[in-house]
Amino acid sequence: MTARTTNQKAWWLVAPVVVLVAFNALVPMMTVVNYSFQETFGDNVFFWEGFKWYEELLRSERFHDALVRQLAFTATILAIEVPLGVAIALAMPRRGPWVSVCLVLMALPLLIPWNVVGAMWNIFALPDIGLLGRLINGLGVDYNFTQDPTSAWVTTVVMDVWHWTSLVVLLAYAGLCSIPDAYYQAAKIDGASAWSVFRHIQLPKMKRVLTIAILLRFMDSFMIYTEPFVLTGGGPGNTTTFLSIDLVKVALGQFDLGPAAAMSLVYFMIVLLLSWVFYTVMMRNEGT
Amino acid sequence: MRRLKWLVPTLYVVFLMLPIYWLLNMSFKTTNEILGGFSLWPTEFTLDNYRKIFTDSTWYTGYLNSLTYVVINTVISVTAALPAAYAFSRYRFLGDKHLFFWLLTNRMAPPAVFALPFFQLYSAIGLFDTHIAVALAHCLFNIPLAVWILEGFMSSVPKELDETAYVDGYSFPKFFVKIFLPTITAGVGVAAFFCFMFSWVELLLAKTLTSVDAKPIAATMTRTASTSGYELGLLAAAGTLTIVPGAFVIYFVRNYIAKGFALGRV
Amino acid sequence: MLLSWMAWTWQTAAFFVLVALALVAMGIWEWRSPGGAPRRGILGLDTTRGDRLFISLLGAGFIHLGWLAAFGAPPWGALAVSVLFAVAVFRWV
Amino acid sequence: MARITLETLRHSYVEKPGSDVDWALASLDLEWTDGGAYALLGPSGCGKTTLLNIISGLLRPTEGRVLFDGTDVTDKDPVDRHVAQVFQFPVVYDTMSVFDNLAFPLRNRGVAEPAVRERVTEVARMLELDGLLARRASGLSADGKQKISLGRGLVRSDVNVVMFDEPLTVIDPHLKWVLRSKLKEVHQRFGNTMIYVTHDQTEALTFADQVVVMLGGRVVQIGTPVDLFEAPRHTFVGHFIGSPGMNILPCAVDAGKVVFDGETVALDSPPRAVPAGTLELGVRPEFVRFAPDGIAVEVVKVDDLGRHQVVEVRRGAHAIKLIAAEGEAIPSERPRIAFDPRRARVYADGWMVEGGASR
Amino acid sequence: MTLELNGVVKRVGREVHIHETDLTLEPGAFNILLGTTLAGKTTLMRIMAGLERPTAGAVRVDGRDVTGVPVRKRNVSMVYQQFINYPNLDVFENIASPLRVARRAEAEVRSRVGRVAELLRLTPYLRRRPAELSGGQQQRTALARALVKDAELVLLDEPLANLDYKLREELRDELPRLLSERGVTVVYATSEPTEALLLGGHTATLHEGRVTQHGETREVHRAPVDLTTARVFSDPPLNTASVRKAGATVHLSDRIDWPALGAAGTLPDGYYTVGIRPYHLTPRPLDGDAVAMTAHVLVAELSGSESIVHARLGDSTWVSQSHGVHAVAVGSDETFFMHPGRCLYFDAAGRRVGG
Repeated sequence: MTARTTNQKAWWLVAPVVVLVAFNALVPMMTVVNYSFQETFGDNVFFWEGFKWYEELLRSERFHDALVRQLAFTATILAIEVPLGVAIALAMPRRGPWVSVCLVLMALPLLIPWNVVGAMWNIFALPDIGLLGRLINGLGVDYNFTQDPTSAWVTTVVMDVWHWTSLVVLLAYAGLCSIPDAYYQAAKIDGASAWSVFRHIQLPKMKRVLTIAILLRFMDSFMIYTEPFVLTGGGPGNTTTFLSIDLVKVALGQFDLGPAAAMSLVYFMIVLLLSWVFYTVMMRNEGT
Repeated sequence: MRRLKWLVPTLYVVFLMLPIYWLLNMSFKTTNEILGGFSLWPTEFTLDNYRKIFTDSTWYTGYLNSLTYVVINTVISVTAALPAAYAFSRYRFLGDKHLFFWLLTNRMAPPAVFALPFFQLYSAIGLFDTHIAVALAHCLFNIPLAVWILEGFMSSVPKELDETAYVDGYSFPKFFVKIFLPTITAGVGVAAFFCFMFSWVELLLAKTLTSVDAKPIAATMTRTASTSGYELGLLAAAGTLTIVPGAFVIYFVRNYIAKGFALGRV
Repeated sequence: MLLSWMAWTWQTAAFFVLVALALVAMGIWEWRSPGGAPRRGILGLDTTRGDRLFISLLGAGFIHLGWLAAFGAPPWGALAVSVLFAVAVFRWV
Repeated sequence: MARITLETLRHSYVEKPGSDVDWALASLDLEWTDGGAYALLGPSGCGKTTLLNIISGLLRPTEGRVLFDGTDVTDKDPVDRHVAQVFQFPVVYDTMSVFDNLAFPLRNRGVAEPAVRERVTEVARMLELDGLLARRASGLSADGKQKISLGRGLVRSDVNVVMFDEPLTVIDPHLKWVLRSKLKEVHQRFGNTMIYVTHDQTEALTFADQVVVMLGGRVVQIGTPVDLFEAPRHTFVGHFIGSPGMNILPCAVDAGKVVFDGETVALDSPPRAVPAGTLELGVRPEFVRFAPDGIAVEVVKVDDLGRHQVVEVRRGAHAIKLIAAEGEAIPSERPRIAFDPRRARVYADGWMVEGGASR
Repeated sequence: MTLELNGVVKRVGREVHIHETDLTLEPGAFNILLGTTLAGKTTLMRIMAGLERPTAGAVRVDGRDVTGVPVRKRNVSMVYQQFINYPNLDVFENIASPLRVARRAEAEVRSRVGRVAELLRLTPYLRRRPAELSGGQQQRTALARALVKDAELVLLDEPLANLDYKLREELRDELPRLLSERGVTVVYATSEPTEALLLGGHTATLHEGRVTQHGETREVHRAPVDLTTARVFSDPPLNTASVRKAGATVHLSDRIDWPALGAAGTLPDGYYTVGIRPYHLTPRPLDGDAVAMTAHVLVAELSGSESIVHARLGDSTWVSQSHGVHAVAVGSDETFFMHPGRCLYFDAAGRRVGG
């Protein structure tokens, strides 16, 4: 009798959530769709443009550049944060007084408002008065994230790693804690190597939580706005102008609502597709 | 090698603490000292920056505004999510799986552009620049998260517990409040923590939906940064203070965080 | 509540009404014959008819984008391809 | 395969054990011969799993030594002890096929692939897993998974000892006896030394040649199943093994005579002297019968189990259970019972008192 | 109280969990539902409790149709196989909870909880949380909560299955005593025939969603109406074989036969299925009619006070059950005695025939 029972009245229990979320999600979503087919010059005056914005967008250099930049950024931070987070989780003690201390300290970056994160890193990395900037320049490396594109990029990535790796650590650690001792004991007796233990016991047990971690990080990094905006303002040049920053430039800077809306929707679809594919592939062999 | 295992988390924590230390360091310096040169710790230790924040109402109301809408949001999110999570964990109903997935997709839309309709929506219903507006808007991503975390905790409670209560004569609301909620307090704690956290750290929507009366601290900071030039010490002090509430909250749920994730259903 | 700021056009309204009708239709279908006809299709995925609708819609979106990038407006060709795609999805996936 | 010797073994999970209760395992000396089948039987918390983990090397004893064939292995890791262990809950490597799961312990030790193949096939056939070898282990039922765990324990031929920690807990009751007998068969086939930990009397008695009954970190009796049934050395053994368990009645010993509630009970081997401590008379329900010249009792309850009847009678404040044959008439008028003089025994402070007179 | 099921059917999707069933519980007595896992015991019980609604048919209490009445409006109590207690309440409040819901006076709650706790030997643990108790104590708490309510119908769904066998023995002894004193109607689901026999009362045997027989427990065990019931009510499994009756002899094979005693005596010649209970196939003869046969020992199982031997006879495996713990050499040939007068015979349709 483990199966959930069918009961359509359950909709009443879900109704408040549906109403609240639909209100916040559907109305703006529909509005953005409406924008994306029209041209506006303010004052709520709109002109039908059909698929023009989509057509222009899909053929524009700027869009391709921003997309490539965004994909590169997301891929980079995933490639760093996931293995790093897993490695740290593996090295954490399973029990003992240090666990809570570690967890609390590690969760701190997650709790800092995003613009404070940006500001903090700005101060931290400034070449003249920042600890990091001074340190790197002291090592003889020419580093200035406000002028040098490479420095800016690296700083943005390091900031994101600083900000979000802890989430992966927390999730991976939770997965590791759910492995019963018997598995480790059996592996010991079977003579498994440390790699085998990781590959065949720890990794499979972390699969579920890692899926969540990767999905969350993927979605959030695709939408990243506040931190890099505060840190670099998208510059120097356009080197750290990721999707959202670009969108704001278009939508608010130039007040081109139509193209910005079309762009948002295309991005939304890309995220939806990638998330769905990833989710489906990861969960394919679960349970059967 | 096993001996050195503790080094990995230690180094990581040190890495995490460095920027925070620098922020703290700055917050105790005078503007002159900050701009005057580089020092690893404040030579002219001062609390002026903090004093300013606690006495100047444009500053401290920012904190109060933020705390107000975060708390309202946490309450709304968890309250609405509780029955929904119960439904997902106990019943099958038309479209349940797709509803769940739809809830999760609400993290996928780029907030930068969606902020504009949000602004118009909340202006249209006359809630612009109120705490409740931000609190409601943050439900967009917090409710799905809360549903998801709570559902995991609820599914680990056997269905037979509900039935035993009904057999004993409890009505559903009474059972839910008296028996079920206390059973999943840890889950409620974890869900509340995450709602608090994401509402606290979010700026874009909060900034868009407020101007004066409900302006969050984070927005006060960005505006100060642009108007008063480089008052870095003050900014650092304000930044440091934004970390405090989060640290406070996490201390209470530290033992359940790991568990909260492990239980969640994908 | 004033709706003018939502910038409605009859085309987009029609589109949303169609999507809503599709959802209602799926609901009625599910009500009439519950279970969602789960199966494992050619992609090796376990899908119900709700999943298949989702795949069709998402696919249609991308077909339209591809068409616009390649041939430009109007996207009638894309619409035709999307319908074919949807039929294929409901048949085999 | 090896002879296993445990020398004055003690273990405590407490940092600085003081009183008796701190010891999960009180001083223990044991010698197990090569190729035997042993069971550790006792209620939960009696120290049997602790003992098992000490032998396998997952736990280091606080005091004492573990010897395999006379060699001290106390400080060796499980890998170097060449032991195999099956746990209470199935441990399978989800990412691997059933075949790879079974081959895992062999491959880790560099066994050549043809030998691996041969050995895995043999074990799989015995556990009736041969049809599933290509399947992924994660998709199997709990039964199937536990069979894999068993298989991994049995697949190595060079092990000193194979240990089972309540391996049938998750198995469906209707399949239990199948696996129980399979294990017995495996033992006879491979001749490994095997140690089986359980709280289930049927599993222990069925599997083992020698059963070690434990209580509170101590061994109370080591013996064959027949010994444990017919001559329990401790009232706990009498109570724990058998259903219903042994009747335990207060008694007195006076001048070579055993007296229960004012009635003299005839015993073949009564204690010679009056033993010290609380005295009890222990007799299994199977060895109590209605007899016209016995002790007067009243019948409280009769449970007809079809194959026999369990009768509860009362003498004063003492309840006594006895077993009557199928269809046997239960006397209603002044029933009297008698104890089998060969099987009734006197216990002092729980321990059996050796009889003096020969039969 | 009387509880009746009239033509109750339960379908979930296309699967039938309960086929059309009529069942009247014996009021004020132990009613046992005996069957293997998935036989439908739990479903039937949940329908009786009102936790599930039958697809068709009616549930009547004292003649009144209560089919749609939700469980909390009925006067029932239930105990599950898992140890279900309210984790946030201590043992006292756990037991008291049905009384609290019914808004009984504090003094009454105290005295009633005290009494039940005393009966179930929970008094020392009243201030503990369920998580701090052993399995046996947790299940006692659940039982106490079911008892304190004074429900007319007490439903016990394999309440002892998850306990160690010694504890199970103890509670099994106590249960009928505790419940029969109150004169409530009890429904007790179990998958173990021995447990059913120990509890006595009335038994309904279930197989694949059908009630195959309902009657006094010993009677159902002694005289099953068909082969299915006999199988359900036999542990270790019933020995069955195809036999041919010719005149005064029953032939199992060319070489093995026995006189047509007992039930076989009145049967016309022909083919039958014989059912021999494991305890009627013994290493020592039980009576003078015993027929000796030699079989090859495959497995010997020793429970604490019984020996169960699986042996090969011809091309089928038979099970023998006997008293005491005997050392039997696996692989040897042993002599077993079967008792022709005690065999059961079934016709081609599976109905029991003869005597």
